[in-house]
Amino acid sequence: MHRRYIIALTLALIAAGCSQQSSQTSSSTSTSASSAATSAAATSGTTSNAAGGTVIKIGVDLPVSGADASIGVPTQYGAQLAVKQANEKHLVPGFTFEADVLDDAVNGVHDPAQGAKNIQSFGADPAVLGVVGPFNSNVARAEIPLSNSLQLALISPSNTNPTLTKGPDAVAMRKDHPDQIAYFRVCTTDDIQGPAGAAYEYTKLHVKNAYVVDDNETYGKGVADQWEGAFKKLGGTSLGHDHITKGQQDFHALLTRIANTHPDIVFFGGNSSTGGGLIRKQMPDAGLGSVIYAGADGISDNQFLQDAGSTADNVYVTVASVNAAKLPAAAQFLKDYQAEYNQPVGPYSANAYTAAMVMIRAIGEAVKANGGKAPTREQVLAQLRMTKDFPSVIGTFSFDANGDTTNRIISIYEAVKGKWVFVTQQNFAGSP
Amino acid sequence: MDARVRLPLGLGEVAVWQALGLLAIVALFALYPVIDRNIGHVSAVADAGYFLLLVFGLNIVVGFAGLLDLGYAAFFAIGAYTYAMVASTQFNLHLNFWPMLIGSACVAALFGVILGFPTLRLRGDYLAIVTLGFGEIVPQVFLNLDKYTGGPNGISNVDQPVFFGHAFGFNPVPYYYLYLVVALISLVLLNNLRRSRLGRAWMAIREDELAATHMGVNPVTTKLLAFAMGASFAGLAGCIYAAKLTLISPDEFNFSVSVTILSAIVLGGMGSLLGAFIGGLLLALLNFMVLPQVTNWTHALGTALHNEAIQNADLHYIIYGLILVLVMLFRPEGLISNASRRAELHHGQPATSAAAAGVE
Amino acid sequence: MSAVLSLVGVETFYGRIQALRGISLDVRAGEIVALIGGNGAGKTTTLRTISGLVRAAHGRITFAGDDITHAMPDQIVRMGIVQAPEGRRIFQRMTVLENLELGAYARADGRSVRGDMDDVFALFPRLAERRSQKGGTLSGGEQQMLAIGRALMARPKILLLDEPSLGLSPILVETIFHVIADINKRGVPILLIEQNARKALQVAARGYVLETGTIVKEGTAADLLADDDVRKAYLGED
Amino acid sequence: MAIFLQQLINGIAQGGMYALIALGYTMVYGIVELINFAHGDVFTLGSFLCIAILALLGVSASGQIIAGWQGALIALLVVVLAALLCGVIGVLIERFAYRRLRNAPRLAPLITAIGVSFLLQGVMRNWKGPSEISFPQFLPNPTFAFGGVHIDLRELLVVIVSILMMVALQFFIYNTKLGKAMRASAQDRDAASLMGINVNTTIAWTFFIGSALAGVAGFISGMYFGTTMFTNGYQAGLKAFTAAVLGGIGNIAGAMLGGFLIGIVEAMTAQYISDQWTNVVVFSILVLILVLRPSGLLGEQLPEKV
Repeated sequence: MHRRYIIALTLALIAAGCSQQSSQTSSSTSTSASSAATSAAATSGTTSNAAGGTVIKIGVDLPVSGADASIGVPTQYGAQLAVKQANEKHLVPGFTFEADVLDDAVNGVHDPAQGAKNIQSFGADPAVLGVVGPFNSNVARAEIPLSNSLQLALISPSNTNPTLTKGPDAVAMRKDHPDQIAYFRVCTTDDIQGPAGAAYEYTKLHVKNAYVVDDNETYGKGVADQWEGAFKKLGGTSLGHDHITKGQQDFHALLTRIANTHPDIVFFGGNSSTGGGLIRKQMPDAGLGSVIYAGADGISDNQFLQDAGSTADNVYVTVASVNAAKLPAAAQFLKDYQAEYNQPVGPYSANAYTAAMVMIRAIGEAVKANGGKAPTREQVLAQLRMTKDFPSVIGTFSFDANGDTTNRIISIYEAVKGKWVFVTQQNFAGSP
Repeated sequence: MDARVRLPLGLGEVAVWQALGLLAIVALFALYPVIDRNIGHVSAVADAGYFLLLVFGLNIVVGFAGLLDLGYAAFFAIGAYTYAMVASTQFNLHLNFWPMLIGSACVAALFGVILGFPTLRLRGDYLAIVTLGFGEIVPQVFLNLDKYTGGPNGISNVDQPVFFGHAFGFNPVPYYYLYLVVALISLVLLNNLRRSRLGRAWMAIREDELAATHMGVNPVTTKLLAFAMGASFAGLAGCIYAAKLTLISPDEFNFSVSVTILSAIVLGGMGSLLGAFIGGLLLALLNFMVLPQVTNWTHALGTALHNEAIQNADLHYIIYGLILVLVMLFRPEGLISNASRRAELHHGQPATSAAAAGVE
Repeated sequence: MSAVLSLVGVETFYGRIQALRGISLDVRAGEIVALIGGNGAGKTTTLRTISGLVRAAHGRITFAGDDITHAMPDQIVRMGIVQAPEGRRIFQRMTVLENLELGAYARADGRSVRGDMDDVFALFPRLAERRSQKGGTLSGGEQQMLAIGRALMARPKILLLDEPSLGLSPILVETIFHVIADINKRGVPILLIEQNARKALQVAARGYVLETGTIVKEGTAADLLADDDVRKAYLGED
Repeated sequence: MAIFLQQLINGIAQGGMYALIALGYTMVYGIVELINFAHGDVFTLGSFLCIAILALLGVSASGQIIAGWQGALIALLVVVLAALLCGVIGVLIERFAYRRLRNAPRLAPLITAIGVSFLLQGVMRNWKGPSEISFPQFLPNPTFAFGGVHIDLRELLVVIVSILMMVALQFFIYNTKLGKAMRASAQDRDAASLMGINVNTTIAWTFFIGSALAGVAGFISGMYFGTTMFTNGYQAGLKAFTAAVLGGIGNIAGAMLGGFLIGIVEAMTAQYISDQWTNVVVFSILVLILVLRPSGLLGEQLPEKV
């Protein structure tokens, strides 16, 4: 008897699954292999302004839950604000934009496989003409081959690992369409960010002996290696270099080992979600409380401040972008953002806004070139590749042949008693 | 009255309505990508394929042979990494997918034997704990050997299959059919295996190892064959999984994967192939389709009500946990179980201890 | 004489398998009652049902006039119905002393426990020698002594003994039966299950014969010893 | 040498926490032969409860230090309340999720335990969000240095509290009536019933004590690390479970020994091998111990229960 019941139940469930899916046009159909995997809190929000016309979707793939949320959500808001304004200003007449947000964090930490699944989801939706994201470089490594194969434009607000666009790895990731890059970014790279941080800390903070720790991810290890190389070139000494494990909570043993080498500075390559704040928090326990702690943009968020608590002091970070507050062009953006979300911008909000705006502009150009009809993804990409001297809230820039921005500005911030304080910013526009 | 038909491929004799039902289910699965034109849905249902293969494989180890394995995801990882390492830019080897489908299964089977060997003397919970240990060690080793495995970034750019000149690409439909074909072959294979000499030996070991040994069953080869064959299914699943996603990372193979596979088997009904199939399908649908929707619904509800708490609510864990608890409480023997087994399991009264069962 | 313990129409199931099919029996004040029968006849199940370890699906069990059919095992012990179970079931990883202390677990009068322990040691001098040894290290006979001694520590109002002589040497069997008779002389009624039906009926006043969950014969021990069927089936005589 | 001693202190501090959690695993396994996968989450819930209780008392994560007897009193109040609440939660879990399944097939309660674990994680995730949350460190933390080795009050607290708890537990198990009832029920549940022991109540008490100890561990872990997260119980639970197995599951002293050993092995691996290999080393030890000596370091070699 119950066998029949179960078969019926199975069929009903399949049917239910289908109908739920179709009633939720913007929802994610993919999840991670992990049972515990969830698309989390802020996922799958759809921003639309009923301005009429054909709907064009801009995918947004960011980590917007868990420890990554404190940096991911303000970034998401930047992209959503651009979409909202594009609709209000009718930037592309006859078309309405929608931001389709998917979370690439699993259990609160960015996850490459989840990112890849998200891009496949976007790829499956013909209304998606481009994607803003991802946030993390290891997620980008997973997504770039996909976006290249699908010829679906991918613009990252924040990926800083240089190998994503340059060198043999980058070439390998474009294997389906080697000459038609589909991945762009609006921030500069770690081969600039790492050395810029090292130079600041070596010359301005007068530290000579460093201990380097990283989370062994594309971004974390990459920026740590860049920083360490530059630091040594300047004359500094690297006392050691260790990798930590994602999900680790106890760093006392590692910090005791570090303390035994008596460093002036501990550099962490990684994110707050992979342990950046916890290490700082436990440093005093090992007698490293007065040692300078430095990192890059991965820990330049509120989650770091919260995790580190009272030890969020004497910490220096670099951010691979301008401080929008210092740019006249960004004043209106900052005001609009504040009005919309009632909170200050995150370090990459302006970048995401810019990434979405660049995308919208390219779509607009493609529509024009297509005689007012909805363009193909290839047509959008063709326009993106031609982006030149685009005036944006983070300065005027072009995309080079690799998809990198010509805008190479590094900002430096310091955590002072639990708050990020802008210190300085440097333009490396001339560097290779 | 009850007309019966004999199914082909040794699937046995069933009532007509059951045969028709089976046919309808197979037809539904075969036609699904035609019925549902949404590529995203097809992709999600295709992903249920690798999960089903994993359930089938673990069912050999846990269901047939009664060896409690809490680290089965390790073999899934081994299968996926095997293919990813030899068919990607990692070492610039680009071995063909089809032979590697068998190759990954063989490598996983080999590791099934290697990891199974030290556990031969162990029983019950001890075996479970050792396998749990392996399940923790294997992904961690993949994570740490970053020179070969890409570390936490995993291996991207994994080659996709090409079938007689037709590239699978990122279209989920061919993967869907690949899973369907492999799963159907597996089902027929397992069904025959269960009633083979080896299958009977597994069940004899499961019921009473000592008695089985006296009856001439060699426990060493019987158990190792269970580990090897179980692992080979995980190898198959890992290979297709890596090819479909074009990327693998060590996080994909953690304890919760092992646990979800195991709960599918227990939920379906231990030792029953139909149970494993139904349990696997239900949990796959639950985890890949239904529960992710719940998050979207609560989010939408929260947005509509302007309630941030509801908007950020994540009921996935809670609902999933509740389902596991409630099903076990009310059907501890699983959804599908034969009558004799049920009778045997329901004797327990509040004051009777496990030892009392030995009295009857 | 009225019954201290009485079972009326007790039926017990393990799952769908019926182990007891309507058992009715009495144990009266001061007497030893033997329950004999083959393997799987339901002897142990009868004792387990009385002790509340399994529930009777039908029927009624009363003790000194109180209905205990639905009482919990610990309540039943507190009322004075104490069982030394089959296979001794002593606590292997606890000392002889601790085992005896646990025997007195349900008693409220903590002060007299020490004295009772001395009584047990007087009854079984071997246990006194091994008082701080772990239960698991005792020999089979010593374990049986401990099991009985432990039951006595509860100051039973009725004692249920399940196969006390199983697996013991002939000399030890003699000892155990002496002790059983001895305990009974102090006024404790005993319900005794024995493979060794002859011995059991020799010490008992009355007996019941159990077959496949039903009582097929009852009577005085002497009558049963003389019964042809009983002699054939349980006393090994042709 | 100083560095070795320093790492030893780190290991003992971390190990003390594992040991406290391991006690719950080992007690529950001893009495109902269930790997209580939800136990690690009860530990995390303990940290969460402490944060909530502290908030009620007006102590937030802002970094205020409450010195002297006031601080000590608050700490005591919080730890006692958290332990009681965790204990009650443990009893409820046993009552509603496990008791019905005491005689069911072995895998059923295991799956239920995993279900409860997901449920607790889900509740904590929705309660405090899915990221690291701060644990108020309201006690002063003076450091004592001697001979190049330093130990701070928090580390000292972890070690003292865990050892105190274990000594108390050991005393309780061997010298009280309830403790003896627990040991008896663990060895033979039916025989225990025949002694007049209420086995259900005894099992409930076992869950209460085990979970309360997890609550204490939740407090000292929060004090020690300063943060917690809803998923922490998973790793900590696995390590603690490893500790219980290492010491000999079902054995109280073994769980303590195992906990300290695992903590020390972790610290030494981080110092002398590499931080990223600690998990592999710990779980390899688990596998080796079980394969070579399944009864653990202190467990008695008894015939296997089938």
